[in-house]
Amino acid sequence: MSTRLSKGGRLIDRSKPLSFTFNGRRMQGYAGDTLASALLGADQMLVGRSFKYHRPRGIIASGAEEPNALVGLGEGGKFEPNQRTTTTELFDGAVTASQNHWPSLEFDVGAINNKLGRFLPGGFYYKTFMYPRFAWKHVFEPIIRQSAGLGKAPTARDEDHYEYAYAFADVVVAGGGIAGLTAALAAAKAGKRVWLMEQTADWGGRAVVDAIEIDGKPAEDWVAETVAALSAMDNVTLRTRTMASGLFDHGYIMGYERVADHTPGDGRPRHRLWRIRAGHVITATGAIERSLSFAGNDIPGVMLASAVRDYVVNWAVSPGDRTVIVTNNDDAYRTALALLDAGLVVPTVIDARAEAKGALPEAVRARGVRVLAGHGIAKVKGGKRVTGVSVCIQEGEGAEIEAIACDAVAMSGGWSPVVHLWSHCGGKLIWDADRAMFRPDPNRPATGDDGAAMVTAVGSANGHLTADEVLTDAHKAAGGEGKAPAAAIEAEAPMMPVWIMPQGAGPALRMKMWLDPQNDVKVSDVQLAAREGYESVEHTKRYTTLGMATDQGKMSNINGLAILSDALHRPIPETGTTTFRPPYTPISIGAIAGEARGDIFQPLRRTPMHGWHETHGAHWEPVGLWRRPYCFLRTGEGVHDAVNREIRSVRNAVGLLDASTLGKIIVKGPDAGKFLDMLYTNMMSTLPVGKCRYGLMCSENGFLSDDGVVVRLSEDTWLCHTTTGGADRIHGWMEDWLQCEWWDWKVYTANVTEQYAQVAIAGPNARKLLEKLGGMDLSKEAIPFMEWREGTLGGFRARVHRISFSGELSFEVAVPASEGRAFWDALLAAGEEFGVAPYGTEAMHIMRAEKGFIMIGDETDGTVIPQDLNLQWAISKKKADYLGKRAQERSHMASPDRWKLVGLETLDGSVIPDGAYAVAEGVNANGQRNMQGRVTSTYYSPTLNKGIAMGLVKHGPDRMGEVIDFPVDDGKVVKARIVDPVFFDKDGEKQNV
Amino acid sequence: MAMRRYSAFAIAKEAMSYHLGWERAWGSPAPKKKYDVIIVGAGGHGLATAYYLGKNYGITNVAIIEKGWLGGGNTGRNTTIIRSNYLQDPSAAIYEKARSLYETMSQDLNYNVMFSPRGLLMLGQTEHEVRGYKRTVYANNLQGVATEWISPAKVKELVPIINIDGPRYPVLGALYQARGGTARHDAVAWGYARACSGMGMDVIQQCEVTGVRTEGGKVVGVDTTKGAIDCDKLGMVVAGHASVLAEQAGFRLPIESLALQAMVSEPIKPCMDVVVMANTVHGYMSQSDKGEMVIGGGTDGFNNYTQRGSFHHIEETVRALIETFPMISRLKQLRQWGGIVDMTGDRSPILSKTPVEGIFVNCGWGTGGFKAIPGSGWAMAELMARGQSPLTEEFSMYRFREGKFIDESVAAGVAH
Amino acid sequence: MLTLECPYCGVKAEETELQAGGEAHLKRYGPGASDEEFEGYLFMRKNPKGVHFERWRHAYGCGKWFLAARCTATLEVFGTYPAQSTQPPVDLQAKIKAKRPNWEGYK
Amino acid sequence: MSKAVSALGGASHKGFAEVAEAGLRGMITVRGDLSSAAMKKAVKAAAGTAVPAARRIEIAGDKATAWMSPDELLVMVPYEAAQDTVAALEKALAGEHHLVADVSDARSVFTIQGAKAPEVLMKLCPVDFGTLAEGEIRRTRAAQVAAAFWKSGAEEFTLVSFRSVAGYVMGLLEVSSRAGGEIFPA
Repeated sequence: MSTRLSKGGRLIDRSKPLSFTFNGRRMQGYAGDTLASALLGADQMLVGRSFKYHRPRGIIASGAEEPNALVGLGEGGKFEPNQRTTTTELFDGAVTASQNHWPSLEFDVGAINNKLGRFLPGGFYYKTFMYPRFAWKHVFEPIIRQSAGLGKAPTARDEDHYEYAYAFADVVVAGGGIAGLTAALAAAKAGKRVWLMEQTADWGGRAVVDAIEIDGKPAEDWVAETVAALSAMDNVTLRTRTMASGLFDHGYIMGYERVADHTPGDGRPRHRLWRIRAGHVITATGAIERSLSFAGNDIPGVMLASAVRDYVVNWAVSPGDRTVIVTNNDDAYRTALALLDAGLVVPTVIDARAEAKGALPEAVRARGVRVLAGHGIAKVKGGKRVTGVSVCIQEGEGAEIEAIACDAVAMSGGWSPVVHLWSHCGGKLIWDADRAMFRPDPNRPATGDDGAAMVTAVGSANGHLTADEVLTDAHKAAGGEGKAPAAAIEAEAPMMPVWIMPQGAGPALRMKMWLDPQNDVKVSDVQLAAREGYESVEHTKRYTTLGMATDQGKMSNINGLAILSDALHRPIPETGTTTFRPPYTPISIGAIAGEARGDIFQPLRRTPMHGWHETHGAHWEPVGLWRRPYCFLRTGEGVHDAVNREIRSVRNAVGLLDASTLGKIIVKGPDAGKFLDMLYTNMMSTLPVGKCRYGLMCSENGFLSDDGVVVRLSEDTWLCHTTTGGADRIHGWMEDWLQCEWWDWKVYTANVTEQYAQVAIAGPNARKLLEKLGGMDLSKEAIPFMEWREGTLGGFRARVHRISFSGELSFEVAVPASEGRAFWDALLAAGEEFGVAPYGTEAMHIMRAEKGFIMIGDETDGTVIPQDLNLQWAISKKKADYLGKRAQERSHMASPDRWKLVGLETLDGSVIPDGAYAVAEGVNANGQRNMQGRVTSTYYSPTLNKGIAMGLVKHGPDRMGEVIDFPVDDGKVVKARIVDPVFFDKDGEKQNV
Repeated sequence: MAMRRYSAFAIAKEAMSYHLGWERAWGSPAPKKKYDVIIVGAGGHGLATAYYLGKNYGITNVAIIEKGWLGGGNTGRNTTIIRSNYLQDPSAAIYEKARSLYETMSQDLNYNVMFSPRGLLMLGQTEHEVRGYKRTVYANNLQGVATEWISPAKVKELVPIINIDGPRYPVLGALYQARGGTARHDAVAWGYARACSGMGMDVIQQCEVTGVRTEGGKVVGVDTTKGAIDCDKLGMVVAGHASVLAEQAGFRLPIESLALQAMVSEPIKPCMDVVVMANTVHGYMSQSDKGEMVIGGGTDGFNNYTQRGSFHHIEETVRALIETFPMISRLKQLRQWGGIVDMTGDRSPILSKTPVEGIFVNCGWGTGGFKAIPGSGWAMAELMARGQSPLTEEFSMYRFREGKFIDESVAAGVAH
Repeated sequence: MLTLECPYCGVKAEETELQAGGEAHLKRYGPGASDEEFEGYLFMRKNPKGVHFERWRHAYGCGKWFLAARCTATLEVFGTYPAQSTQPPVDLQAKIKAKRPNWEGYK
Repeated sequence: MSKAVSALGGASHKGFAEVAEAGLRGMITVRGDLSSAAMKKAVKAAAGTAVPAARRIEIAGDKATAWMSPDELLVMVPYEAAQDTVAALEKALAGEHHLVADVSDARSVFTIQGAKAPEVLMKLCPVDFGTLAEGEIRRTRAAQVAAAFWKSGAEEFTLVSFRSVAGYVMGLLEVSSRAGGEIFPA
């Protein structure tokens, strides 16, 4: 029985009882409890089932290293699987449920795997389930998937919110134990900006549990005073409930703050992800106790000795009335003393070392407890709960010497420094044989942007396991002046590495020694991996899944490495460790996404007319980060009908297109003409002031990258229009060449895309509409096709361009963006009598296709050069150079066999499906059907009442009139004739009026 | 060394003796003085090349040299996606060859690589993307790659956890490859290594190449940390380190090395059977047999040999997916990692002869190498044994000079 | 995540404020160049495991391109300098040589 | 000019800090040789300020000039004065290689007010507020978009973004200033 003791518990507040449920059962704990301590206090030792064998699992640890005690927490939009109970603070009304069992925690059908365990050794699945071939996907894999997986998948949308925050510090200290506090104080006193974070809600770490004395005071008092001193300094930031989750290059350290996990529903962000830039990082992350490998060490009730001590001292919870302690070091005796102090029974301390004569063992003996040196546990007895242990000689094979009845076992295999942060960014480790641990190698730290060390490990994270060493190390490493705080400690005798208990255990026992209790990896599995040649620690990890569970092997990875080394007869440092990767413990994906969800999951760019579109039936199409109306739906209208209506309206009356998203870049200076001649394939320097010219831009690799109308504003100023998606890219491209290649050219650019709202007014009534607004002479003579004028139109400052993408009489008018909405409203009002209607991008696309105009992104896809599109007319022959020119001279690009642009007309008037390919005879060397072309744009033309298309076809322009085959769905073939790509108004009579 | 057959029966038999009787999966030989062929790099591609040299061409006097541990590079760091729904002919050919070899790989190697054709979706979330994927479907059908375009309703049926009505990027449909899926990445390397070893080849681990020896423009051997080894032909199959090795042989490759990152969540019960790629927002996700959600995105932008990436790329990927898969918000990130990928100028691989006679190079798989492993090995073996292969024809390292690119960016915007 | 100091505005910008631009000091080849020269210019990158000269743009800051000397194996930044440089500053080269004695030098 | 409206019509939100769209402001991009005498004179005449040093903003009443890059300034004047200021700058810089562009309608301006105003921006911008100097303008990003800000009062920051993303920026500011979201609660 685990139970709540009647007194004590330094972290709980007995005046504040909190109620919660576990698998529907109501339980009670106190403010200050973790879920784990509350469960233990309510005698709930069995909390889950393991991954592979579905064995019963109890709480082992009291912190981040806990492999077993994971629960589903919360409900609906607040449900979260795999919540580690040892690091989750209890709150009133918490709803928890155990995981990975069916139908119940007590009776789990999946436990059949346990009975079959002998047939399921490490890596067994690589050797079987291969026949028949389809069976893996359809039979074996579904079973494996279903029995793995631990927690339930959340289904509802997350109800909480999250955020990021940025911080900067000279020194970031990770860990708020006595090492971290000492280091922070030393650094702060030296005038450094210090950031100190502690993953739990409380300062002080182990020292306050072990109740040592520092500078003559109880540790608790010393910690409180130090925290108070730090709080009073304005160069120090203190943060509890904030875990340093990862260290990245150039001193970038992540702090995962669990702001409101313990106060759900109070409106605060649930988690805050701190992104801290550190001048230097001090890892004071402590150490984690290791388990011991004896048979049955996974049975609920077997716990880490330090955890047992934590539960008794911090939360007044006793894991059992009779606790056997098994150890290879002196520290575990502190657990015996703590249990005795709490009035509990320690029947025996089993110590693997030949003798146990240090101060701590003697103190335990003095309390009347038997200490069995040179012994070990042969086997733990019990099923869902420990009932006793079988004692053996450590040097032997496991023969039972005596049986001891008990309901808990506290084990200690020594301590491993927490080296994760140290290692995340490349810090290396050395093997300390005396203390049987990997600790940071001070000569090989992670380095920062200046090439110097950016991390220092201090305290037990640096391998120092006694308080006096810890304090001295932390003080010194942080540049502390004067004397370090001093701790009064009992001297400890050396520990003895014990990797298997008893050392001569045979295969039957080794199959019951768990290394990874969550993933069910045993000593025998690691030995099997070694036997089969999976010699690298990475191989063994991946073959057996050792250390791949949600605890990432914090408790027992070292045991596994040691066993692997032993099996391969090589020293432990030669085996090394697996790579430590962030995060230290799992962090919520919600926190990683930060504020980016809902309306602000991504920026949405809006034109000045966006609001109008929104309230007038806009069917949106994302274009980059903009959203443009694809069409405007009227009540009861389908998308297709709307598009056709909009086209008819433009062709017969007048339409309005919000073209504000088009890029607008001013290029100015004495060398601007020369520059644009390099940028565009055509000649822009010769464009007269007052005129517009369509231009093409290519990448240096020759491919068409953007197009648009260039406007000569004045002698030394041009305005370049780009595609919607191209504005920022092309502006960046211009600056790149100006800054990095032709920096002696006198050219300035400015991206003024958003300065203007731009509207295309297109259709036979376009001029009439604008003339009604009044203020400018818009006659054919005053502003011929491909020219522009500036003036006032209906009271709006306007730049009017006579350009047309629809083939209609068309004006593109730019007004200041702030007046865009008013201008749009004015156009609609003035146009009412002329049948004006807004149109969307799809109508624009179809109309330009009717005219045979290319569209960047449709006719081009990054593999098309202007020559493919018969745009030679837009490529200057006079220029010696332009970006992409040399590339287009390469053999493959100059080849006459490239696919070239043509129009395509189906024989039956149908629309060729998007993306269809035209086939040629035969197959290629790889057995693929030969192709001779493809569709690039294909639409139903309401103007012509038939399908029209453009496409790229091999030798296409030379094959006018030929019919080619497009195989489409269901074995059907669409036959299409190669025609001129201009389908409508070939002579431009409609636009040149 | 002769290979013992793996089966359920063998496991049952070994269980009786506590599994003490299993032999090594592959040998641990010292290098011989000379081999007909040396493959540098015992990742998936290198091992597969060696395997098919033996299996298809009877060339078994082969050493596969690895500076670390076999399968320890990108083979063991990727997100295990297998698909062949590529747009361009040469890509579709080699990836489909690979995918079809994956179908029978477990049986061919007698090693369960857990190929699971669970289906793969590429979401169409803009009209432009929809058109691009429809084009891919038509191309695939002519290339012999079975893909189809499916409706949003069908997407929802295949992926119950997806939000198809996202306010910004609703799902308009998807390019679906029913026989795409995943495999167990480590097992692919291990299975090939075991099979190579079984054919008498030497897999030499912990052996770094320190120099490439040539005579009269022809390769004669390599210097290694385990001594000089002679060979007639040399295959360089070292992914992110291709440039470094090429420099030792005296030529340069059109390659840049970048970090690519991925992450997994904590394991949860099965909730997504298929692989989903969302290129508009630059992220993709699948669920492993262990139950972890495996998530990946784009590469870092700068040259990097550290196998570490920048955290903001992880953030970008997660932000991208969280509106399409709202449930992931309440999962936890268990682990993130990085690998070094080798990117060419057109993001397609190089399988090619080189300026040095007898040296062949296989690199540039960028972010998509895992899915290609068997096809790449098959084709590379043919190239090395016969001097040419229809599968490698277009992947020559000289294509950049001619301007003859194999550009897949048309169809796929993310790393995978 | 990298930080680089913009030599124009002095901000030590983090990677998210920057845009990476690949190898620096490339010589542009245009019409008249051989296929091989042009291929070298566009595609054949040094891609060293070690000292790398590269382009960055302070995209979310002053918008200027600058150049950096950085180690691709350790990510150490030796220095940044204006984009209007035909080769790395001499003192920067000396600094790198001092820190990396085995470095073969620029070009 | 009643026709001219800012992107959000002056929307505001009060959480632990008050965030608001500040309405239209005249803004003019000036590129040229910042050290030239003509530039100094032109800026003095247009905005009443000196040419700011790198990363500085010079404020003179309702006008200001901010350093944007080594060859670019942003001159700020009342919205109604923008066109005249453009003309004046053009005139003053005639003969010099320069570019003057009115960008008043391409930007949105926000204020963040309150004792905890920096905490709102600390959630969005990778900027060290501990070392941000008085009179410094910082060009950076706010979450996923470009932004520039400076300390415009004892407890006030002014932030400028592109106009098209004004709604997004307001969303960011609102979420980041929600009551309960204080980073350093009192």
